Amino acid sequence: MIEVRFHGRGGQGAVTSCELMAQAAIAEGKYAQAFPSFGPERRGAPLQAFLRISDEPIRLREKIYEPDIVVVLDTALLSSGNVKDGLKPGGTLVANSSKPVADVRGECGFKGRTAVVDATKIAEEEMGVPITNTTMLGALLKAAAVVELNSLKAPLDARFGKIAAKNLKSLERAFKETQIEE
Amino acid sequence: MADSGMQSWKSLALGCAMTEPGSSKRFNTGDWRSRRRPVTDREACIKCGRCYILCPDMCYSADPKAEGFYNWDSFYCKGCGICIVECPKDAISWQEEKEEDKYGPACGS
Amino acid sequence: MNNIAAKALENFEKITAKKMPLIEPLSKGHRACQGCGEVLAMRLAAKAVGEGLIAVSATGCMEIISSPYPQTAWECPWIHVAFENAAAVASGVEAGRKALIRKGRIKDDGAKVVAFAGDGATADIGLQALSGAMERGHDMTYICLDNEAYMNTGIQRSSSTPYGAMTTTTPPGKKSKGQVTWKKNMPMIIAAHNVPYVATASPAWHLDLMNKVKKAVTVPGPAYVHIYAPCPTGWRCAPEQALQTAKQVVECRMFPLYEVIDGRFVLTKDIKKPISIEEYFKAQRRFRHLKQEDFEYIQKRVDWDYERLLALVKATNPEPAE
Amino acid sequence: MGQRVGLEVSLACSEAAKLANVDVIAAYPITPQTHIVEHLSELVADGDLDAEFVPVESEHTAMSACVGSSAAGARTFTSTASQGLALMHEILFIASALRLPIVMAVANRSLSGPISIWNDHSDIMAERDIGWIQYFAENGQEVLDLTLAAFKIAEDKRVLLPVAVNLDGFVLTHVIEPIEMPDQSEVDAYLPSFEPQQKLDIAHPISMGMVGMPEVYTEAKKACLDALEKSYSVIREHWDGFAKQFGRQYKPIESYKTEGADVLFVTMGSLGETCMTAVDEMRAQGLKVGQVRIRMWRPFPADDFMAAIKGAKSLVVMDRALQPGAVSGPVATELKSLLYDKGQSIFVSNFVIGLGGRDVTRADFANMAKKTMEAQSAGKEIACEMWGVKE
Repeated sequence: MIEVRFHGRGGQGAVTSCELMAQAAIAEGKYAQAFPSFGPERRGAPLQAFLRISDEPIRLREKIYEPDIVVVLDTALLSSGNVKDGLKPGGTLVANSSKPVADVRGECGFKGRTAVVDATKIAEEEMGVPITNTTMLGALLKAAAVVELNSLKAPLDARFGKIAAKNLKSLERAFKETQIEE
Repeated sequence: MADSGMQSWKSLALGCAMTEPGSSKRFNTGDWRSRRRPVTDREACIKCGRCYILCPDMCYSADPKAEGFYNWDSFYCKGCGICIVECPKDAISWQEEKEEDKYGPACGS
Repeated sequence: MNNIAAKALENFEKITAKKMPLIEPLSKGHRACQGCGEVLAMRLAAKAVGEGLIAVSATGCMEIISSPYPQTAWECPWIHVAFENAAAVASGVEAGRKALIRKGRIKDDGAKVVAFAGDGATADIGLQALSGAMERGHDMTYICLDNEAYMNTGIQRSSSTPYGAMTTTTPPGKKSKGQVTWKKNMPMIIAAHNVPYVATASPAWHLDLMNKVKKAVTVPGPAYVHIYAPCPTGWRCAPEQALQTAKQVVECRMFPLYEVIDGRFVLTKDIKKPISIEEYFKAQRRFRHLKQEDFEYIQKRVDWDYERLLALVKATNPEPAE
Repeated sequence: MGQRVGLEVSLACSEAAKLANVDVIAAYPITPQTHIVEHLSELVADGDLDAEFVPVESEHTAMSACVGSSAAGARTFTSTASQGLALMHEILFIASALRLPIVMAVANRSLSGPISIWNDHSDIMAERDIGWIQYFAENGQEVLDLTLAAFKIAEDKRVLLPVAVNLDGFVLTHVIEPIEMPDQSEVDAYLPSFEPQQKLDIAHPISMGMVGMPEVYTEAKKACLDALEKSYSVIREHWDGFAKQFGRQYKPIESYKTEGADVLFVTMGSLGETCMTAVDEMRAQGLKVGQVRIRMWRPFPADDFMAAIKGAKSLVVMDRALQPGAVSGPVATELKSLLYDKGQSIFVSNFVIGLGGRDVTRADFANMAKKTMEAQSAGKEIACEMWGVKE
């Protein structure tokens, strides 16, 4: 089983990222779970969202305390300290930042495997909005082939209809441009 | 390390009341802002105080060192932009902001 | 008709830009969304009441964002009990203090009991408690912060949601146009209780809002202030435009500003040349699905309501005898 | 010493609130409680009681207004019954969570459907978990006494919890009987004025009713639970104090002819006295029966109960409310779980009796005792039998 924790802010679509990934995994015949950190989310307030994907039925209702992967949608959250909490040894940090990997590691005090992409820039160029939830899925897939990239097509279409294509393009670009350092 | 309590039940006030009024002042909402902050051009400012009275987060306070002008508080501003729209002289405008600058102390314009 | 309010307001001292209270009963660090017009309206109202405010909140956005333990944004005494009983709790606080003062157990510190509630808590689930408190004549003020839907639970329709508006429980679809009922007219319902002071206000005219709240707490007995509270998150509009929306709703006559003083209707702003409904709807995605015939129906209905208000103003302010 | 008067029990309850010099009464009429609030409004109207009488528009508002006035620091009283208590349900939990010492008299009446204005305990049994101190009066004098004591207990700094005083609808509320009416001076000696530990005061602002985030809700509940558990000793203390002041002693569990008894009836509320008379008659016929009465219901006095039933071979437990789909009635369930904890395998029969105003007579008690003994010797159980159902 792989456990992924997303960090974002109210209104940035972190929960949607989880849901799309879960739907893709389920479509591949796997078992999956996607859920937000329950609470009075407010637009702009930091929040977490959780994703579990497994080949076996998942009988766990806990939050994710020791993720395999942490995905940080909002650059500002990197320095707020808790994004790397509980990351399993050998786990990967996937971050949206315009800075090189070394700076990102410095900002959040993490020395392990790190994947970085400037998702905000890509999202604005491809979709005209700085919403990075689908773009960052490209970085996640680059960091770990959790699901097939094209398994995300159907969930994206179902969720975004006409603008699904732009989201997919932004996602694919992030996949290419993501830098990973062990 | 499941969720644990933030304080001993014996230390709670009666009925879990909060006996320190305005304790939210310690909570930083400034980090909700992303990438830009409002900055006032004091040349254009006519000291009308609309930014002070119309800010939902009370980020503007009278500048003790400059009568009639207002200081902006980085610790609370969520970057909504109401002050920019409501300033009659368009004296307030967005300014790009790097992450590390956000946590500076409350600063003047 | 008696003149309780008129007498109490004889030498009313207006709040002005120059004479602005510095007190902030609602403090910084609350967790309202970026550009929340409701928290601004509540801040202004609390500021207008000033020193002696005892606040009673109903469950809702304003209660949640101002009191996640251990962070309270309230500098004044504050209590929240449940969703539908802000008016009932406030009436209890008022009765308790009244007895204690009369029995010399506490001194009359001039405190003002003010209830704050959203539109759902006021027009739907809490209407009965509000009607009871108003009818019983408690010396309290009830402020409805109307963001036109249940925002705390994620934008569900309330009886205060405007006709045609999209909410998560009135989604436009092949078979539906969004909200299919007309906005419940709370100020009129409360005025029908013969309450000495009723008023409507919008944060776009912040001094008018503050003075109406100050009048409400000045008038002895029950008072009601219905405040338009823009919600960028719920109405899908840009945060920085919150107060422009609060201006346009008045300028298109959908939310007229007026007072009812001892039953006399007093228009605060007579909108002679209103902007169109479409103009007001334009910036808000919650109205984007509406068509031309919807605008016409809404425009007709808004005009009819406004004419009725003007008629009430005329009827309750007889021409001075020749 | 007070003087002895003939008075309807409802009015004795109102007189207790008057003697306690309450500051606010917020109440809504409901049979069979109405006389309590009517009399209070007269006392206020005639100036015999200086209080704010708030004629609310519903019981939900009655309890909400009581929360408001108690939070403002005023001594607060209300009373209700049946559907009214049910309508208060949501706010009852919040009153105890906010640690507000409200005193409420509940004129016990069955819950609808079908609607019934008559007496049983289904209303209060539906409110077992509200976190209030709850106890039962069995006659008019006890109603007055226990209402007075309720203010003393509720407002004690070690407690600061609301108290529900239960009195059976009609069977007590509408009965004229002798009442020893204490002098105001005696009451003032026993019951000081209410000095709230915290209240809504612009000189010392506090926030009450904050959002219980996951990091604090458990601890907030523990604090209330601890207060309710610890209130047991404070209740004893103030009941003993009451005895010193007024000469009438109340105990968490009351016993009657339990020495040498094999079979013990367990009753709550006004059934107690009829049952005592039935015990007298059975004892006269040489039957070894006795009776235990549960006065303090919440917090449940486990040790007192275990001590009271020592030596008995079987318990005949009266329930006056149903617990549909459960193993047995609410009181029997409570007692059996206690007995299990104490490793006691005493035989327990459970009868649900006197629902919706149906009378319970001495003959019923005799038959239930007989049936219990027969079942016990035949090795059969009576987990929960509805008594007197017309087949």
